Amino acid sequence: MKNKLLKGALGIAAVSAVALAGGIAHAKDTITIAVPSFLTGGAAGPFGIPAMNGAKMVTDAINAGKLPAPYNTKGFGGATADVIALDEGGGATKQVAEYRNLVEKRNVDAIVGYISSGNCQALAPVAEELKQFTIFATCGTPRIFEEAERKYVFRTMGHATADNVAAAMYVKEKFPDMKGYTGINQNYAWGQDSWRDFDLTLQQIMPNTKASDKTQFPKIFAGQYGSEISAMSLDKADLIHTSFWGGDLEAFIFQGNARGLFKKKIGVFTVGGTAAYRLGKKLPNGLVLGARGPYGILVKDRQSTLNQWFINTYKDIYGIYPSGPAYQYGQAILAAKIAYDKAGSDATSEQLADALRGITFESFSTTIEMKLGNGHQAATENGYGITEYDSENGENVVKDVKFYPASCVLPPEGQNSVDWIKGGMKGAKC
Amino acid sequence: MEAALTILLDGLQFSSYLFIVSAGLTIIFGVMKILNVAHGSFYAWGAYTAAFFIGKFSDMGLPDALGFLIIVAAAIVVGVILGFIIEQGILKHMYERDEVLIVLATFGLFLVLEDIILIAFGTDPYFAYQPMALLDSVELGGITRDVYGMTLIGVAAVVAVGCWWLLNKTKWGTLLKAVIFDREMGISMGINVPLVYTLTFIGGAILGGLGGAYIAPTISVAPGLGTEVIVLSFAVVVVGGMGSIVGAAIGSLIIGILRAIAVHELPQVELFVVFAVMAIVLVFRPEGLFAPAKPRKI
Amino acid sequence: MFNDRTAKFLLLAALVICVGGAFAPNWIVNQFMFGFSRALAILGLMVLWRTGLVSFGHAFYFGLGAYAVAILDSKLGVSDVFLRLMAGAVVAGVAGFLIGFIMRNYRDIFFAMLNTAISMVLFGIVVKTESLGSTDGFAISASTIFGLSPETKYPLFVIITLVGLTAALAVNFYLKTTFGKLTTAIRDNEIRVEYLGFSVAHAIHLKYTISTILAGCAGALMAMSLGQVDPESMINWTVSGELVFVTILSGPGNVIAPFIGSLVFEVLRTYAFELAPQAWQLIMGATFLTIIFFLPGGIWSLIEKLGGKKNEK
Amino acid sequence: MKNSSSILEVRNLLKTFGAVVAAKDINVDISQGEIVGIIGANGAGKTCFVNMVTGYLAPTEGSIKFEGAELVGLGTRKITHAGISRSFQVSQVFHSMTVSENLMIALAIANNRGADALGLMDTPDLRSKLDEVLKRYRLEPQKDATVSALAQGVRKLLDIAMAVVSKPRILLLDEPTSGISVEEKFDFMDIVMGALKEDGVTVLFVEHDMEIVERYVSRVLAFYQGEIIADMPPKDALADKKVQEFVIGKEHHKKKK
Repeated sequence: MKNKLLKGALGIAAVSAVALAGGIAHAKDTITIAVPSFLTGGAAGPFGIPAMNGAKMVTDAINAGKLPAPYNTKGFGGATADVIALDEGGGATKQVAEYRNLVEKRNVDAIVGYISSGNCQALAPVAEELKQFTIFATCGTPRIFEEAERKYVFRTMGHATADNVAAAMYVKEKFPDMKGYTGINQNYAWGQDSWRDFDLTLQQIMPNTKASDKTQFPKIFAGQYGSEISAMSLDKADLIHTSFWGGDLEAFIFQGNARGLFKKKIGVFTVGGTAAYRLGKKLPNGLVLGARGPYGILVKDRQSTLNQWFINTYKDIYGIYPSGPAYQYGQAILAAKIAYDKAGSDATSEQLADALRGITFESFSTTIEMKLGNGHQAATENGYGITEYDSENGENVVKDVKFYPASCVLPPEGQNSVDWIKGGMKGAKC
Repeated sequence: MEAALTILLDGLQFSSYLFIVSAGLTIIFGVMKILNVAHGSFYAWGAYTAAFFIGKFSDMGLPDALGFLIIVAAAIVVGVILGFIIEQGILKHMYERDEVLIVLATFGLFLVLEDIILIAFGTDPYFAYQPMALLDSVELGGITRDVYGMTLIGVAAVVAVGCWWLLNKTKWGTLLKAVIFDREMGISMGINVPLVYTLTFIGGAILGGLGGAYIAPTISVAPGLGTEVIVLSFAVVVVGGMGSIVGAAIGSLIIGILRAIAVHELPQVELFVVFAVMAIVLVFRPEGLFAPAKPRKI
Repeated sequence: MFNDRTAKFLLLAALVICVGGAFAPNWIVNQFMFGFSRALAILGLMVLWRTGLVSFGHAFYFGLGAYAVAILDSKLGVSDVFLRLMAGAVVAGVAGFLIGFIMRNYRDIFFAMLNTAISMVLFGIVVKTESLGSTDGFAISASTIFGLSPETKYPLFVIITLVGLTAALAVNFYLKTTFGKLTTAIRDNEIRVEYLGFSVAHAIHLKYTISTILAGCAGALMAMSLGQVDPESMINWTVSGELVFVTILSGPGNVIAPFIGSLVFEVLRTYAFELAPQAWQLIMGATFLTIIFFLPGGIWSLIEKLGGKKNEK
Repeated sequence: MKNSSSILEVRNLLKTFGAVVAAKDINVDISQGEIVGIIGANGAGKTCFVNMVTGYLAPTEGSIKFEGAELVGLGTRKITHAGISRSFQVSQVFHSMTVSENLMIALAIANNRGADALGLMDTPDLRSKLDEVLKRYRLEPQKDATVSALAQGVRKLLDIAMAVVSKPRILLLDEPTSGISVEEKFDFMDIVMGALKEDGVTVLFVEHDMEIVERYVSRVLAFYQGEIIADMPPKDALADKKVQEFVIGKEHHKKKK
C-alpha cells in the first residue's frame, strides 16, 4: 500500500517535472487569464456582467483570430487564452486573499479586470509583491499610480479625475449661465472623490458659481432618496452633480423624475452611460451624461471598423448595445493580447510589463496612450453628451457630444490630480 | 413653514418605509424570540416577484392599475410560500435548540436565498415603475412630490393599525400576547403554540415581502437589495425595543424624522443619525425604548 | 500546563506545522496564516459559547484589532509585528472590558444582538469617515520583526503559529482553573453560582474580555497576513456571522478544534469560490445549515468519534 | 439588641408585588443552633421569606439582621459570604457535570471566594475536602455520575451538600423532602440533619410534611397569606386551631381570615 502511494507520488513528481521543463522550453499553447468582475450584488447587472461579456467576447475573437486588423492574428502571442471568471464582491480584504490564490495556487498567467477602486487600491501593492502582470480595466481612483511607482500593474482607461474635470468643462461650455450647483454622491471613497474633483474644477473654471453648502452624501445602496430630492428641490442651485451608479443611479432617476427634479435642475451624471440603454423611455431628456470616457452610448456613431465590429458583435451575442464596462474590459483584454504578441506567449510578467509600458494603441473606440504613471496609466479623451429619447427608433441617444483630449482633462505626468486642479490645471491643452 | 412641512413629510415618508420593513422582524422576534436574518430575503423576494409580474403584465398590455393588486399578491405569495417552507422545513426542528443557533440558521438561509434569487432572476435589474407613474405627482409645500411615495405613509398606518387591532381587539391577539409573555404559560393554557409560531412567521414574512413589493416601483430591483434592509430594520428594532410593535413605530419615527431634519439642515451628519440614535439608546437603555415586559422565573 | 494530551498534541503539531511551512507552497502557507489568525477569535468565542453565550458581533473586536494595526501603520508608521499585535489586543481588550459592563447583564439572544448592534455602530462610523479609510480601508505595509524585514511570509507564518499555540495552551490551562470550570457551571445554572458566593457578572465579564482580546489579536494578525483592511471584510455583521459559523463548525469540545475548524473554513471558502463564482454564498449557507442540523458538536465531535477519544477536556 | 442570643432578627418585613401582598408584618428572632420548621400552604409566603433572607428578593420594607448586621440591600452573593446558605425546592445543580465536579466548584468557590480563581481547581487540598463531603453526604457511589442521570433524592442531597461546603452559620432548606419517596424520606433527613448537627449550623427549613416537622424541629413558624400566624414548638403548633385550619389540609377555601 505504502509502496503504491510512493510510486504514485514519484510518478506525479516526474510528470510535473517534465511538464515544467517543457513549459520553459517551448512557447505555450494556452494561457490562463483571470477576469475578476462583480458577478453578485448590486454592481453585477450594470457593470459586472457587461464587463465580463466584453472580456469574453474579445477573448473568444482573439482566440479565433477574428478581430479586425491590425489585431487579426490568432491568439495571445499565438496561445489560446482560457478565461477564469471570478467574483469581485465581498470587500477588498477578501479580494486580496483571492488574488493571492489566483497567483500562488491557480497559477494564472495574467489578471485583467476589477471595477471597484477599493479593490484596485488594495491589490496594486499585492500585485507588485507577487510580481504579477495585472491590467486594471475599470476602477477609477487616481491614487493607484500617484501614490507609488508600479512595475507590474497597468490601467488601460483614464482615471476618475478626467470624468469630473471633463464634466465641469462641458457644463461651462453648455450652461455658461449656471449660478450655483449641488451634488448627491454616495458616501464612500468614490462619491467623495468625484464630488471633490468636480467642485474644485468648477471653482477654477467658473469662479462666479457657488457650490451649495448642503450637498448630499447618502449611504451607498440606500435606495430611498425622498428627503434628498426634497432638499435639492428647495436648494437654489440649478445644477446637480452625481456619480451614482447601478441600482442607486436608477432609483434616483426614477424618484427624481417622478418629482420633476430634472425639469427644474440640470442633472450631471458622470456614470450615467450604463443606464442609457437599459432605462429606455424612463430616462429623462436633457441629462448631461458621461460614460467614464469614450465608451458606450457616447461612441455609438463612431464608424471605425474596430468600433463597428465591437458594437455589432456584442449586439449579436447579447442582444443589447455594449455599455462602458464592456468596452473597458474588452480593451483591457486587447492590451493583454498586444503585450503577449510582443513578448511571446511564454513571457514572464516582467517581459509582459515591458511590452505594455508606454505604448500607444488603437482600441475599439479610442486611442489609448499609456503615458502616465511611468507608462502604466492610460490617457484617453473624455466626453459628455445630453440625453434625448429618439421616439422614431424607440431608443435613447445623446446629442451635443463633445470630447476633450486627454491632455485637457488629465494632469501631466508626475502630478497629483488634486494639486493639479487646485493649481489651476496648468499645462492643460484643450 | 413650507420647509417645515417638507421636512415633516419627508420624515414621515422615510419613517413609514422603516416601519414597514421592520414590523415583520419585530413581530417574529416578539413571538418566537427569533432574530430572523433572512428577513432581508423576504424583502428581496417580495420586490423581485412584484417587479417581475408588474413588468410582465405591462408587456401584455394589461392596465397598470393592476400593479397594486400584484404588489399585495406578491407579498402574500412570497410570505406564505417562503415563510411556510422555512418555518416548517427548518425552524420547526430547532425550537428545542439554543435561540442563537436559530439566528445562525437564518443567517445560513439568508446566504442561500440571496444566491437563489441570483439564479432565479439573473443579475439584470427589474423595473416596475408603472404604479408610480400612474399616481403622478402633486405640488406641495413649494415642491413636487410623487403621490406614490406619500401613499407609503398610508400603507404604514394600515400596517400599524392592523397589528394593533389584531393584538388588542381580537381573540387571536390575546392568545398571541400570552405566548409572547411566556411560551410555557401559553402551552399550559392549551394554546396551540406550534400553530401560533407558523402563522406568526408567515405573517412576518408577508410584511417583509410587502416592504419589498411596495418599494419595488421606486427602485431598481437588483441583487443584494435585501442586505441593506437587514441593517436598517435591525437598527429600528434595537432602538424601539426588540419585539415591540409600538417600539418599532416610535423607533421608525425618531430615526426617520431626525434623518429628514439632517438632510435638509445639516447633510454632513445625516449618515450618523441612524447610528447615533442606536448608540445612545444602547448606552442608556440597552433593551430598547419599549422593551416588552419579561416574565419572572422562580 | 504542558502535561496533558491536548497540550502535548498542540506542541507537537505546532512544531510539525512550523517545519512543514518552510517547504509548503505559498498558497498553503497563506491558508494556514488566515486560518490560524481567525482561529484566535474562534478560541475566544468558544470560551463564551461554553458559558452558553454566543456573540453575533465579535467582528467589532476583530475589526478593532485589524484597524489598530492599520492606523498605527498609516499614521505612525509602526511596522513591528509584536507592537502591532499588542496594539490590536490592547485596543480590543480595553473596548471589550468597557462594553463588558453592559454585556454582562444580558444573556441568550439579547447578548447576541446587543453585540451585533454595537458592531454596526462601529461599521457605520468607519464607512463614513474618510480619515478612517471609508470603504476603501487601508493597505498595510509588510511587518518587520525586531527591525528586520523578512523576504518571505514564512517568519510571520511561524509567529502566527506560535501565537496560536500560546493562546491555545493558555485557554486550555484557563479551562482547568476555577474560573474556567465555572464556564460550564454558569451555563448550567447561574442561580446556584451566585448562591455559592461567586459573581456570575464578574465571571462573564472576564470571559467576555478574554474573548475580545483574542478577537483583537485575530484581527491584528489577519490584517498583517493579508496586508489590507476594509470595513466590509473586517467589521460588517456578515463577518460576525462567519466567526460564529466557524465556531459552530469547529465545535466546543477542545482548544484544538478552532484551529482545525478555521482551516476547514478557509479551504471550503477557497474552493466554493473557485468552483462557483456566482453561487459560493449558496454553498457556504448550505454547509452552514448542514452543520447546524447534522453535526451539532462540530468537527471536533467527528474527530472524537473517529479517533475514539473520550472525555479529553 | 434586646435579644442578644439571636443570630437572625427579622423586623416588620413587608413584600408586595403591585397589589399582591406576599409578606407582611413578619417579626422573628432565631437563636444560635435552633432548628426551625417553616410551614404553610402553597403561596403562603414561605419561599418568599427564604428568598428575602437570602437576598434573592428585596423586601419592600423592614429589616433583616444577621449577627447584628443588616442584610437588606445585599445581594445573594454577599449574603452567602456573610454566612447564610440555602438549598432549593427544585435542586439547583450543574446538570451537565458530575457530582464531584459540582462539589469541587462549590468547594473551590467556598475556599477562596474567587480570589484565587485563576489557580488550578484540582488541588490535593480540595480533593481531600471533596472526599470528606462525599462521605458525609453518602454520595461516594455516585461521585462520577453526571447529575442529569441521577435520581431526584441524590440531586437533593447534592444540592444541600453544595450549600453547606461554605460552612454557613445559617442554612435555609427549601422543602428538602419534596420529590423524595415516603420510604426514603427519614433516611434522607437523617443523613442531612446528622451532617448539619456535627457542624452546629442553625437550620430553617420549609416543609410540607408534618411528620418530618415533628421529628426534626424544635420550633415552628406557620405562614398564612404572607403572615406568621403561629410561632411555637411543633406539638403546640399541630394542635393549634388556626394552624389546623389554614395550614394542615383542613382548608375551607376561605378568602378572608
